Amino acid sequence: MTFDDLHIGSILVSTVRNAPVLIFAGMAGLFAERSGVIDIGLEGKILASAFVSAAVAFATQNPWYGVMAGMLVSVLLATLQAYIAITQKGNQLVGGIAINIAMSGLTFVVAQYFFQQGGRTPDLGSARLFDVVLPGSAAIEGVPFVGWLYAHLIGGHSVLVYLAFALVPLVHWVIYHSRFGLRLRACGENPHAADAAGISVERQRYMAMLIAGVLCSFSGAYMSIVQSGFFLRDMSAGAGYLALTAMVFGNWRPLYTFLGCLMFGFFGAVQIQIEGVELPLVGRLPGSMIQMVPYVLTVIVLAGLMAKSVAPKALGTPFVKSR
Amino acid sequence: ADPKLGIVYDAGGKFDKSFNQSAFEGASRFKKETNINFIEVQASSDTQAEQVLRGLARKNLDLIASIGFAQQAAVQKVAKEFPKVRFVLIDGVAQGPNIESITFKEEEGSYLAGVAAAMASKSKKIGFIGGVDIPLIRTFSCGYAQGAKAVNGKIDVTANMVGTSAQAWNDPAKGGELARSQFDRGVDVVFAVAGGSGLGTLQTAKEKGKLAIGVDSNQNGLYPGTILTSMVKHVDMAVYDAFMQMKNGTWKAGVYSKGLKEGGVDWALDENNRKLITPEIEKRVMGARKDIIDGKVKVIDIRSGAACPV
Amino acid sequence: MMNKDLPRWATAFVMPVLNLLSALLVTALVIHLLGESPTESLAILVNSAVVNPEGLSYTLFYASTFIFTGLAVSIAMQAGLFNIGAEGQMYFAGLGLTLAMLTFDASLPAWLLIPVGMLGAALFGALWAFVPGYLQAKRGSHVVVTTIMFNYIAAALMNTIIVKLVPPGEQNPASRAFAAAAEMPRLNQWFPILGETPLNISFFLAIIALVIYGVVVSRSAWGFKLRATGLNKHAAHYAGVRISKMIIIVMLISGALAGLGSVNSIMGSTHYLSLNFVGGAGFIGIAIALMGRQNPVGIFLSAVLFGALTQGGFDLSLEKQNIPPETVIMVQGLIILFCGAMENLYGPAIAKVLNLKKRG
Amino acid sequence: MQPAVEFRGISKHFGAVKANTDVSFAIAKGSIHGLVGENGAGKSTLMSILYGYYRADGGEILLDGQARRIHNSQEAIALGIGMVHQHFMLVENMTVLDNVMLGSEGGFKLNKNRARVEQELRDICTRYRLDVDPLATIHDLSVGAQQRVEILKQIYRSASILILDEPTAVLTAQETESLFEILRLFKDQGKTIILITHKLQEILDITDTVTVMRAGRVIGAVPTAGTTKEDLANMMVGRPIENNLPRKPYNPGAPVLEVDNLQLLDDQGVKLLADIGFTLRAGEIVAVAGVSGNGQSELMEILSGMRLPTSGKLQFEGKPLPFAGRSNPDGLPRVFRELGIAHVPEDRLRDGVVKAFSVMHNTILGYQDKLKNRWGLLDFKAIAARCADLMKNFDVRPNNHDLRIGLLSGGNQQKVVIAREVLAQPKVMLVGQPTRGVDIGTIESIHTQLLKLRDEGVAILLVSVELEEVRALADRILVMCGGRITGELEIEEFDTTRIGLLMGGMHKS
Ligand SMILES: Nc1ncnc2c1ncn2[C@@H]1O[C@H](COP(=O)(O)OP(=O)(O)OP(=O)(O)O)[C@@H](O)[C@H]1O
Ligand SMILES: Nc1ncnc2c1ncn2[C@@H]1O[C@H](COP(=O)(O)OP(=O)(O)OP(=O)(O)O)[C@@H](O)[C@H]1O
Ligand SMILES: [Mg+2]
Ligand SMILES: [Mg+2]
Repeated sequence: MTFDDLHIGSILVSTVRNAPVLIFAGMAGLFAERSGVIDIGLEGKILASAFVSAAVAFATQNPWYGVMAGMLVSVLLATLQAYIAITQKGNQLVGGIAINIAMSGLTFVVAQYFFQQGGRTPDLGSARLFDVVLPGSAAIEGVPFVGWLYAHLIGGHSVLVYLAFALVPLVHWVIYHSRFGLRLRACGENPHAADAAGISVERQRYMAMLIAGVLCSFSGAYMSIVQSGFFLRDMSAGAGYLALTAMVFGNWRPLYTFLGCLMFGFFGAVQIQIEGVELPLVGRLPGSMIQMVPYVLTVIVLAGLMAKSVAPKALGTPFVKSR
Repeated sequence: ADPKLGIVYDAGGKFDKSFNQSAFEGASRFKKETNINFIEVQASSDTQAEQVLRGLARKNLDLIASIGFAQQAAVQKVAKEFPKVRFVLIDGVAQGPNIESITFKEEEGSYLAGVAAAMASKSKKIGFIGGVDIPLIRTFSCGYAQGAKAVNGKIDVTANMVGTSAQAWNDPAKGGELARSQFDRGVDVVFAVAGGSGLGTLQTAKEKGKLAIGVDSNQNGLYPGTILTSMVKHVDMAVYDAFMQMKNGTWKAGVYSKGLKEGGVDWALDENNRKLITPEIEKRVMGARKDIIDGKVKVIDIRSGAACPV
Repeated sequence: MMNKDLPRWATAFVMPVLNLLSALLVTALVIHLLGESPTESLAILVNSAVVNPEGLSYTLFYASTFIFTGLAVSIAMQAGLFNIGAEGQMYFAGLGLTLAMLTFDASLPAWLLIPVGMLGAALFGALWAFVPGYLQAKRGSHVVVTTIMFNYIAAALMNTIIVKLVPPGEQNPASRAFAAAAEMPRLNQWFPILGETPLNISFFLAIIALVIYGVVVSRSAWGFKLRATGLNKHAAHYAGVRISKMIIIVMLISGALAGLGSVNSIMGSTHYLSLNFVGGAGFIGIAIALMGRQNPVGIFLSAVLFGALTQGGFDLSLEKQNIPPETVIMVQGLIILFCGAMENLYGPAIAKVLNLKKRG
Repeated sequence: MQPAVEFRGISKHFGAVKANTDVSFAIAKGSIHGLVGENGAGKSTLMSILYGYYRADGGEILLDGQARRIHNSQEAIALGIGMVHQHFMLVENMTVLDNVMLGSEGGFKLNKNRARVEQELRDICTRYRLDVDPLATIHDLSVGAQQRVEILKQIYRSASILILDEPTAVLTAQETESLFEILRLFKDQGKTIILITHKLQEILDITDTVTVMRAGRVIGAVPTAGTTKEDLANMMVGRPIENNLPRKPYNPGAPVLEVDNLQLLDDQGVKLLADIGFTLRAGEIVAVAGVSGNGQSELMEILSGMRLPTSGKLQFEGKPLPFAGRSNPDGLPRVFRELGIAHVPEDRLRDGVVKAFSVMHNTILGYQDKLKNRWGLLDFKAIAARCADLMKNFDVRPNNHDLRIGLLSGGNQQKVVIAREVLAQPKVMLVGQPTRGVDIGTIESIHTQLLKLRDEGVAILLVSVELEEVRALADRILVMCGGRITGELEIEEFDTTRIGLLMGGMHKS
């Protein structure tokens, strides 16, 4: 196997294209969990917003309406989660899992009811969000490396991809350098301290959940109206759990979470490339063995890094005023 | 009186863009033509398959079509319990005086797809995207490769699988991603055998201006102009025929393996891909088709235990 | 906190019933929108899942698997570990069981085959949980992450292996069927009224497992240490618990329990190992552990409820063409939502009603 | 003049518990007002009502003569009320600066204000002689320093009414003195201060007036000048408190625990303990005095098996303690406990109890393996009986063993822990901060228990930052500073100034 066989360029582009689903959801989870609310319901929110985005984009033939509708639904679900976690002081894991399961069923039922295509929406056709072609791409295309870099790695993606990448420094700034972030972290770490400092823990957590809802919706919208061009039942395929994994992996910090998301995207792309290729030592692995590459690598990285993850201290515990 | 008919889909469900859906279409055509209704159910697990078959058999149905190899064991068992009820098993083999088992020579149809792909490819690199690495999918992939190599021994065939779980059939994003990656490696024709995930592949081919080959039903019309052809597997016909025979009283038990000759599989040529199929391609494919039907070319079926020759 | 003021009958009976009704109400709405009659649907569901003996038998069959996966998740939760990997553990355990059967089903008698199969399943299930447990204990790798990863790895590995077990000439990605001796004795031998259903002695094994779990967790010294570890690691260390050993052992037990779930699914029903035979039972185990509060009675009730939904929902979609089978998944979600996550929804209202009465 | 704060008929109940009943009293502006009472008397509840945490069931609060409804802490802060809570309200993984800014950031962008606030904090620190680095992270700070951060927060926010709920529970005498310096400064600035404490000497030292509460009611409100410790104690507990508890003459037995050349390095190689050596004999109480954070906690952890030393010779009854060949302390506390070393941990909520367990379950924590039968099962009937006995003998209130221990007051939790360890009939008893946050009545009973144990021949190692407590209990005193033993004295040589010097690191000459 030579270096060329690996198609590094293709791997990188694929990494960039795959990462947004995880980045949006990962950042969503970050807001929720930094405020002290476990968000295992990312999966359900992604799925619901993927469906609604696609359905509305199809009905209106305008992808942006789709994105907005998806956002609305995702925010509604996040509010429900918040109501459970904050107002009802219920079990946050149960709430999240309930939403995941319910959405898996509901999206199918509704999609089937409206479109009669087996839980699928019709093809969005021109109502998809198309890739941005950077000006001058065609001209520079031929130049070795630089052309590829400009036209394919940096350019040639959907707006949502740029939004995802732009989000990372923004989230970092908000979490660490804004008043909102300071209060957010305090609520996740020691809500009693925040409360004593005159901060409404409940309000802060609600806001965090709303933001999580908004961010998560992009994940779903990206999936259905950018990547696929339609909605398919259960198309989130575990992305929510993977995003959560990236976040834990990243120790609840935006930049590291981002790296975790890229890592999954990267390993996934590597896995595609080495399928059917003669590998040194092991030779040609069956496709199904290759499928486990990203996950095995993740475990190795995790065990090797001695990633003693430190979750926000108050994560998962409803805030009750007396101690 | 009209026969009482039933159809049992497997976990993929009747809209799986694959054999279940095809079966549904066949049954629907029958219904439209004869106005005879049928009961349809989905069995989500092997345990449920047995349960539902028994349930339908108790209702004294005349014929039950069981779609998918997952129901093989259940059909075998329930058919014995209800000798008066007849069963059609699609994609699997069960023995009994009241069972008709129909399998398809997917390798033959895929061979034609391989020939067409090899002819249409400019880069001489073609791709295959399967749902899950199971014998059925490997049969497609191996037949495809055999056809392509028959055209050009040096042609490069890249194969990828979407995943390993049931989700692999419903992951269009991954189906698309695999296609992109293959295109990046120079592939310009890709054959998608991955249910719902394959839709992502077809879509991406359209976007990237490459060619794709559909599967199971005629998918040429999905993206006219970019779908080179479809490897059709006539589950619909099998179900339609079985229902029709039941109605006409000509139904017979037995084990049937349907290839090109029996009209079980074929390639699709219609107005949607007419422009893509040049006379040379058409000639070559039709030639191969004839050779297989005549027995001059023998396409290896890896399910018989043979290794894939290419 | 308000519930403390409520009488026991209200919290233990009235509130759960109200919650269940709420979930059903939402479901009724959806069914109505789908154009079917909610009352008829409910009747079908109840009849098929509990009234009809054959249906009940199926309900309990599914519940048997769910009890095992629910126990698996619960025991880990007692130690403060969130084992999301029951799905993969049960899947991999199916391999252990199958290898044992393929090796011995021709040579061993039935009364030995069953324990051997159970052992194979428990061993492989435990093995699959061992690595995440070990990494958590020794390397501090988050068990949530590693068990999720191990689910994916199990899926890939099992796919590779099962394909190799397919007898030549077969289409179905499944092993050969086991000899009849390797079938779990079915209860319909003794209770013919149950009909041709796969309910088998696994159900009793599940009940025994529940009892053992209950006794060990709440009555034994080890269970005491287990719970102490889950509630306060520092205090557990102070009390002399070897925390890393505890984590590893609990994960082994958890994996073994999940593994035993496969005995019911395979030896009790299909008699062969097939692709994706777990079908989400491991994930349902999470819901059951959470809803059942890791309490044996709670686990039992939730498992039966989910078994009933699986069975009843299946019949419902069979009878009502407008209701797709996926509706059941939605109902499951709604029930978890109302009965598990928002269990206190009606607490304040009930308190108000009771107060009014007291005053009036 | 208008009182700064006036409570009028405040009542508050939690379920069946009447935490406050018709509480009325007034606090003059610019005064320091003491609030004393037993654990659970309702002091914290009353203050929480003032700070907007809880809503009173009845009654009203007047600030500067005006009736105010305070719904939450935000409103309290806006009204100029500041509170230093019984348990620190700090976010551990944030810096001092961020903790101070939390809630009063002065704009959406933090960075814009960070530098300004940092400077302001440094100024405050100089002005009030507070030794705090604004950029330090809280979890790196000693409890004393954390306490100073709480004060810093209040100064920064310039609260005009300051509530301090047991601020001195974790402070050394010196730290307490410097806190009081600041309080006096505040008073001079015209601020009003409410001080809750269990240490009556402090009431006498600094307050102008004092209110005594018992069982949710005000028992008396008097000017400090006209009262004595005895009077206050009498009002609080309803009986006189014995200061000099009876004890047998000092007559130590054989050495039980010998420590020689003990060293402990942390992961970064920093010395936490160096050259520790001493001998503990049967029937004596050796007290380890020192400012907290100078290695006492680590010493206790090593001796109880919760932590491994880096090196050193430790002998128990002439045989080495089983550290050899271990790479981690997993399970070691159990081995030590079986040898006869009991341990009352300093941080009872973290180490000593499982809050979610009932009192009964907590009475077997650590001894679960000794009590199991051959099936590995615990006989909870017998354990309940044992627990009932224990609760009676040690006067644990409320006398209900099914209650979650987290719902007990700190003092009662402490009684349970001590009772549990005493019941094990140990040879050595390690006791860390046994009376932190505990009221005088309970202190008396805990001290009585410890002395009884000593008289029965148990060797007791006591870590305490309270010199009062050391004086009351110890036969010998070790003083620690910077991880070393800086001095050793017999109880006859007890001298606060000298001990103070040793605690500050002045070596024995
Ligand atoms: N959140 C709560 N829920 C229920 N009861 C409470 C709560 N907080 C306090 N109590 C009850 O109120 C009473 C008074 O408690 P409070 O905390 O005010 O006592 P305290 O005087 O501050 O005691 P200490 O000296 O131990 O700090 C207690 O007996 C307790 O039972
Ligand atoms: N959530 C609660 N529910 C019921 N009672 C409570 C609760 N929180 C505290 N209490 C009661 O409040 C009383 C005093 O509580 P507080 O927290 O002031 O204890 P404390 O003795 O000061 O303990 P610490 O050592 O932690 O300072 C106790 O009697 C305790 O039973
Ligand atoms: Mg208090
Ligand atoms: Mg106190």
